[in-house]
Amino acid sequence: MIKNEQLMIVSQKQIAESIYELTLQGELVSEMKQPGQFVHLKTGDGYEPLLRRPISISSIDNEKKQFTMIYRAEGRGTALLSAKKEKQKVDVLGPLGNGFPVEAAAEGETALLIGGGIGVPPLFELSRKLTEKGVRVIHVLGFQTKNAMFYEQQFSLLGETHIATVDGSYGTKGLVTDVIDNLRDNFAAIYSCGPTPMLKAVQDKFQGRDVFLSLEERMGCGIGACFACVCHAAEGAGGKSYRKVCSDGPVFPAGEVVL
Amino acid sequence: MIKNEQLMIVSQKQIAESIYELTLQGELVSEMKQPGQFVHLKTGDGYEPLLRRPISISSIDNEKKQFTMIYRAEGRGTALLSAKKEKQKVDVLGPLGNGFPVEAAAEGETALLIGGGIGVPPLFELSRKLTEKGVRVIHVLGFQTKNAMFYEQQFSLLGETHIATVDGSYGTKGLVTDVIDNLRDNFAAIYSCGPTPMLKAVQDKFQGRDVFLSLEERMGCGIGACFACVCHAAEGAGGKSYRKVCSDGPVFPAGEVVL
Amino acid sequence: MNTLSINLPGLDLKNPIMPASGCFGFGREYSQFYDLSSLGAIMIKATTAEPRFGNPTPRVAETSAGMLNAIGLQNPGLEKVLEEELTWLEQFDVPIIANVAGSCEEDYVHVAREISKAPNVHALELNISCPNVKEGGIAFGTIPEVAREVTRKVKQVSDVPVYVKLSPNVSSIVEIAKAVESGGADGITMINTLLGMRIDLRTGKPVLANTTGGLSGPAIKPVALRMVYEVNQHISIPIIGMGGISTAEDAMEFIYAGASAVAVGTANFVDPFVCPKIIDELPGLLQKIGAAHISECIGRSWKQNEAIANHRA
Amino acid sequence: MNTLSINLPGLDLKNPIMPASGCFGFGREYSQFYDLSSLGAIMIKATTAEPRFGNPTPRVAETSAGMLNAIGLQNPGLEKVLEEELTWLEQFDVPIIANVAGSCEEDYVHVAREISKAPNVHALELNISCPNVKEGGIAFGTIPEVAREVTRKVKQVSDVPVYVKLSPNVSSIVEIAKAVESGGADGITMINTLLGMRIDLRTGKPVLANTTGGLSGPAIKPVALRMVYEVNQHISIPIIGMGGISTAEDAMEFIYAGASAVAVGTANFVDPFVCPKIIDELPGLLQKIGAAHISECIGRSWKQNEAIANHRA
Ligand SMILES: Cc1cc2nc3c(=O)[nH]c(=O)nc-3n(C[C@H](O)[C@H](O)[C@H](O)COP(=O)(O)OP(=O)(O)OC[C@H]3O[C@@H](n4cnc5c(N)ncnc54)[C@H](O)[C@@H]3O)c2cc1C
Ligand SMILES: Cc1cc2nc3c(=O)[nH]c(=O)nc-3n(C[C@H](O)[C@H](O)[C@H](O)COP(=O)(O)OP(=O)(O)OC[C@H]3O[C@@H](n4cnc5c(N)ncnc54)[C@H](O)[C@@H]3O)c2cc1C
Ligand SMILES: Cc1cc2nc3c(=O)[nH]c(=O)nc-3n(C[C@H](O)[C@H](O)[C@H](O)COP(=O)(O)O)c2cc1C
Ligand SMILES: Cc1cc2nc3c(=O)[nH]c(=O)nc-3n(C[C@H](O)[C@H](O)[C@H](O)COP(=O)(O)O)c2cc1C
Ligand code: FES
Ligand code: FES
Repeated sequence: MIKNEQLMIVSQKQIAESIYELTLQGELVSEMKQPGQFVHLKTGDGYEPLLRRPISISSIDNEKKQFTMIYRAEGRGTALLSAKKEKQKVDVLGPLGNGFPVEAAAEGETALLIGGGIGVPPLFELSRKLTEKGVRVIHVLGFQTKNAMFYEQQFSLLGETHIATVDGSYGTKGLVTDVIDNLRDNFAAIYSCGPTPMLKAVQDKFQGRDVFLSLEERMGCGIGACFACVCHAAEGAGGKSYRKVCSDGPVFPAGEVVL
Repeated sequence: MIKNEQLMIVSQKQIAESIYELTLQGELVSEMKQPGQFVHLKTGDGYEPLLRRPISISSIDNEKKQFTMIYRAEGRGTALLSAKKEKQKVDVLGPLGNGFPVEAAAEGETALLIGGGIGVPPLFELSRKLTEKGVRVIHVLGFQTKNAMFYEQQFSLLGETHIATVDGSYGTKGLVTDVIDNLRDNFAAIYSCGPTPMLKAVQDKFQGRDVFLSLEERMGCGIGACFACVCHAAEGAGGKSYRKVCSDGPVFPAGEVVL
Repeated sequence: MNTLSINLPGLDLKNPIMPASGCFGFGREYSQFYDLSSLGAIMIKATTAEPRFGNPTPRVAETSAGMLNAIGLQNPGLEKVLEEELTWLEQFDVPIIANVAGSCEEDYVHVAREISKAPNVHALELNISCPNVKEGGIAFGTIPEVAREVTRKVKQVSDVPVYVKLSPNVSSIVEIAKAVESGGADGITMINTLLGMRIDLRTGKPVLANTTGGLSGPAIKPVALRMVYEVNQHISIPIIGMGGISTAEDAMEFIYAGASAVAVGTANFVDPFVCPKIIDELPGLLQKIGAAHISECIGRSWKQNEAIANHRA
Repeated sequence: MNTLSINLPGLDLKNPIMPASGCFGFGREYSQFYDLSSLGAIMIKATTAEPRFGNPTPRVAETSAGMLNAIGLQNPGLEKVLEEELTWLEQFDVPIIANVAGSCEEDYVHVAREISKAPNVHALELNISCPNVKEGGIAFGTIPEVAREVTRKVKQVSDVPVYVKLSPNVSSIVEIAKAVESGGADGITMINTLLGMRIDLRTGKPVLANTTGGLSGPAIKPVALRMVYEVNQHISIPIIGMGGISTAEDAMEFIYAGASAVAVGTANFVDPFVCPKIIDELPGLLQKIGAAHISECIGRSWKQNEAIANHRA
């Protein structure tokens, strides 16, 4: 069930250039069921910024009733969020949307997780859930540059981890697709989150396979009421059929929506 | 000279119901010349609240480069101000306007200081300046109720202090005028700050005497550029001559402006 | 005694608070948060004869104390709204105000005739003011004669009272209000969004794919209030006011300005519980103001002035 | 090379930043803070033939990310402005744009003729859009033919180029812009304030003594931007844009929308140094954007779109 609650900041850390890791605690955490879901955060007190900000859940600790997000402080809302300190409260609406289906890969099988930049975070909880049930995971993570990279170690502890940086300052120089081209494994499922061109490339590359893509779109309500975040569904003539990224997604099986 | 500076909060204390005492430190303090001047404060970071808030200077410590204000947390701006803590900065524009003429009363003479509610604060620095040069001061301070009263002791240390409360919960029951009617002294100067009906009563009561009144008006710029805070001047036909409360005032000799 | 009840043409409102059209879908999402029967009414998303996909994304952008939207009247079309949405809404004890949109007069007439037959639709809201569709819409709301005519035609076919939703993007909203009143409107709802835009300096292009969009939220409240205040003094049909309402105090400002009830739009996105919160706070606010019933507050700002003016004269 | 210089009719601007009329008095107060010669130009407070006291107080009220004002064109009158204010301003190396107001055509013509003779007045800004004076003013700005006529008459007598300041409170600002262009205007300045109001729940009455006032500040920026964007595509005379500008990025958004220069109003009250700050930041912003000169940015948002459209076609 979606809840609206003031959650307490357990920790807030800068972990890379402009990248913050924020852990919150509260009852709402017990509603989090699936990796890949997100929350909608109020980052200021008054009317400025007015709208909530959608941020993915990057890990969940059900016992402690805590969850973690990783976000880039870019515009005014995320900058305000990054200025908040331990013990302060954050107004959270969530958990929202439908996440990655962990059941798409079975014990002993291999899953490929492909993340780009600020699309990397939700893959972390996914990877934890997959490895927990005995799925072998391979991570391919792309960043702009070494300074913007985060969680390499955390992902490495869970499985094979390849890094690509656009400027070549770390790992493979280039895009995640440059790494993927060299992978020879047989993947039971492919999961991806990141910029749309990347998702497109992943979809094209793994045609006919079990691919799950997490989309991003500007949001109003975050719960399915305002029609802000709509994308075209692949099926149906006339282009009138659609999906809402916030409530039908953000994760869709490849081929379900037009990228 | 008017300056714009980020001043540091030295202390912030609640001293009565909804009433706060705030002390700031910075270079700008050395520009403060006259009791009765005010500052224009930015109370939030973004555009909300948009406008600065005018608050009187209630005492100045030139040596420590500190000054104090006393204000009522009422609307959004003052509420935000009251939430600020020691070591934080406040954006101050000031000192602004023309204050009370200390020279209107000479050593050995008696001055009457009449304040109502949130008009009381600027009289405190005035009283200090007057007593410093040997003027005898009598204070008549009016409040809504005992819980909203502040600084009785501080004023008492400087001179005779009468309190009136509207609800009779402390001192004389009624308005400051009820107290004044019983004063038999000969006043070299009368200074007053408070609600307009009070100022009017003071002006009427002390006709032909040296009376100085501090006015309040909604402000835009606070420096004389926007014509928001204008009041009619007493002189001049056709009612076209005016004074700006922010830059010609806030203190005017009685009779100079239409109340 | 219910100090908040208001009777308007077709509408017996438990209280004067309702979600604004387009900001509440067809209620399903918000029913997760609270019982929709607690609302005064629900203004459902604009319905057109045929399903509409609407505009390309991005469809929203943030502005200072406001937001721009260019949804483009996306909706599942009359048939589905009747069969799926309105039927689903019947489980709640709440009157529905159906927002009717179209690109020509016949569209309005057709949708109005059909949707007004639904048992829980107690009133129509003629949306002649959507700034985000090119093929008409807005023109209906800016030309008095056109507004009157479409109102008249819809009145002829509607089974329920007709409210007309006005656009603020006009030189004289009073003129339009008078025109729709003379066309037979039972009430006015106002305001729809102000036309605005934002430009992204990184791309050099407008943020919204549709270039321009409708501005809503606290930023527009002073404009909306002024318009309600003006219109209320020139017409005798009731007004449902909206534009930036986020608190009980905001709602009361509109009622003082002359609204008989109010709608809450954008604020639902910020706080999904905003409508029930305002409903809960209103009785306390009434007490503070010293009014025994909400109806005493309608138009108080100018009626008081008028009383003063009469007194002086 | 000065990457910020802009040439407009009558105006050789060092940079495209100037304070907006009514938000900077006649410059005296701000001269305490910085050298006025650093500004692109100065738009001085509206001047009328006779001195005006303006409206009763309160004249300002705060709104979400905005403010309302109802100053009512208070000014010392033509004679004093010429003798005291403009003469005083001569010490600065900065072109003055004189804001001309009136309640009838003859007023405008008279003030324009006289004030355009002042040596440092390089252009006039015809204020046909003040929402706060009842006896005319606004009507000039909302009816195309009236706007054209007053422009034409003023052009005949003015010694300097004439810019006309447009009201946003209209159904089609493009129509008004075209009308004043055909009346001979050398440029457009836009926008003046949006008409709004606030009600004080304690008193039950409007906060402003004048009841309604003009809304300015960040809240109106999206509306102003949209109007500049629209007008720029339909006229060939330059636009000086304004409405909520508080940062260099805001200024650039207006230039992208189609403004050749911009004015900063309300933001001066919040930060008296805002104009020089924006001027200082613009070169860095140009570099970030990848433009060699500010003039390359004018209308980029729609010219780019047009280029794309042409390319596709
Ligand atoms: C489902 C989902 C999950 C996301 N998860 C993460 C995450 O885990 N970590 C992270 O850093 N970012 C994530 N994002 C992107 C994040 O929402 C934006 O970076 C953030 O909203 C920008 O806000 P701002 O205040 O920095 O920018 P501003 O420029 O102030 O934002 C202005 C408006 O645009 C919207 N906006 C701007 N950029 C984006 C964007 N890329 N996507 C959607 N809306 C945007 C904002 O929400 C706001 O309404 C996610 C987005 C979505 C849709
Ligand atoms: C010269 C001068 C000196 C002042 N000195 C003091 C002081 O020492 N202590 C103190 O508590 N108050 C003082 N005031 C009043 C103080 O400025 C207001 O209480 C304060 O601005 C209210 O802001 P808010 O955010 O609480 O209210 P809001 O309701 O959020 O204010 C909205 C707008 O109205 C203006 N406003 C509201 N009330 C007043 C008012 N009474 N006078 C002027 N503007 C107002 C605000 O400045 C703001 O622009 C003084 C006012 C003036 C003009
Ligand atoms: C995302 C969004 C969608 C809207 N869709 C509609 C609509 O379909 N029909 C309509 O009449 N108004 C629509 N509106 C306008 C609102 O109903 C309302 O008139 C306006 O937003 C002002 O109120 P607010 O400031 O409380 O949001 C929409 C507004 C928003 C923000
Ligand atoms: C207090 C105040 C006074 C104004 N006086 C005038 C005026 O005399 N003449 C005029 O043309 N515009 C006047 N304006 C309008 C501004 O010049 C400007 O067009 C408007 O405020 C929008 O810009 P902003 O949002 O940057 O303030 C005034 C605005 C304010 C806030
Ligand atoms: S954000 Fe409102 S429907 Fe998705
Ligand atoms: S507040 Fe602007 S002139 Fe006084």
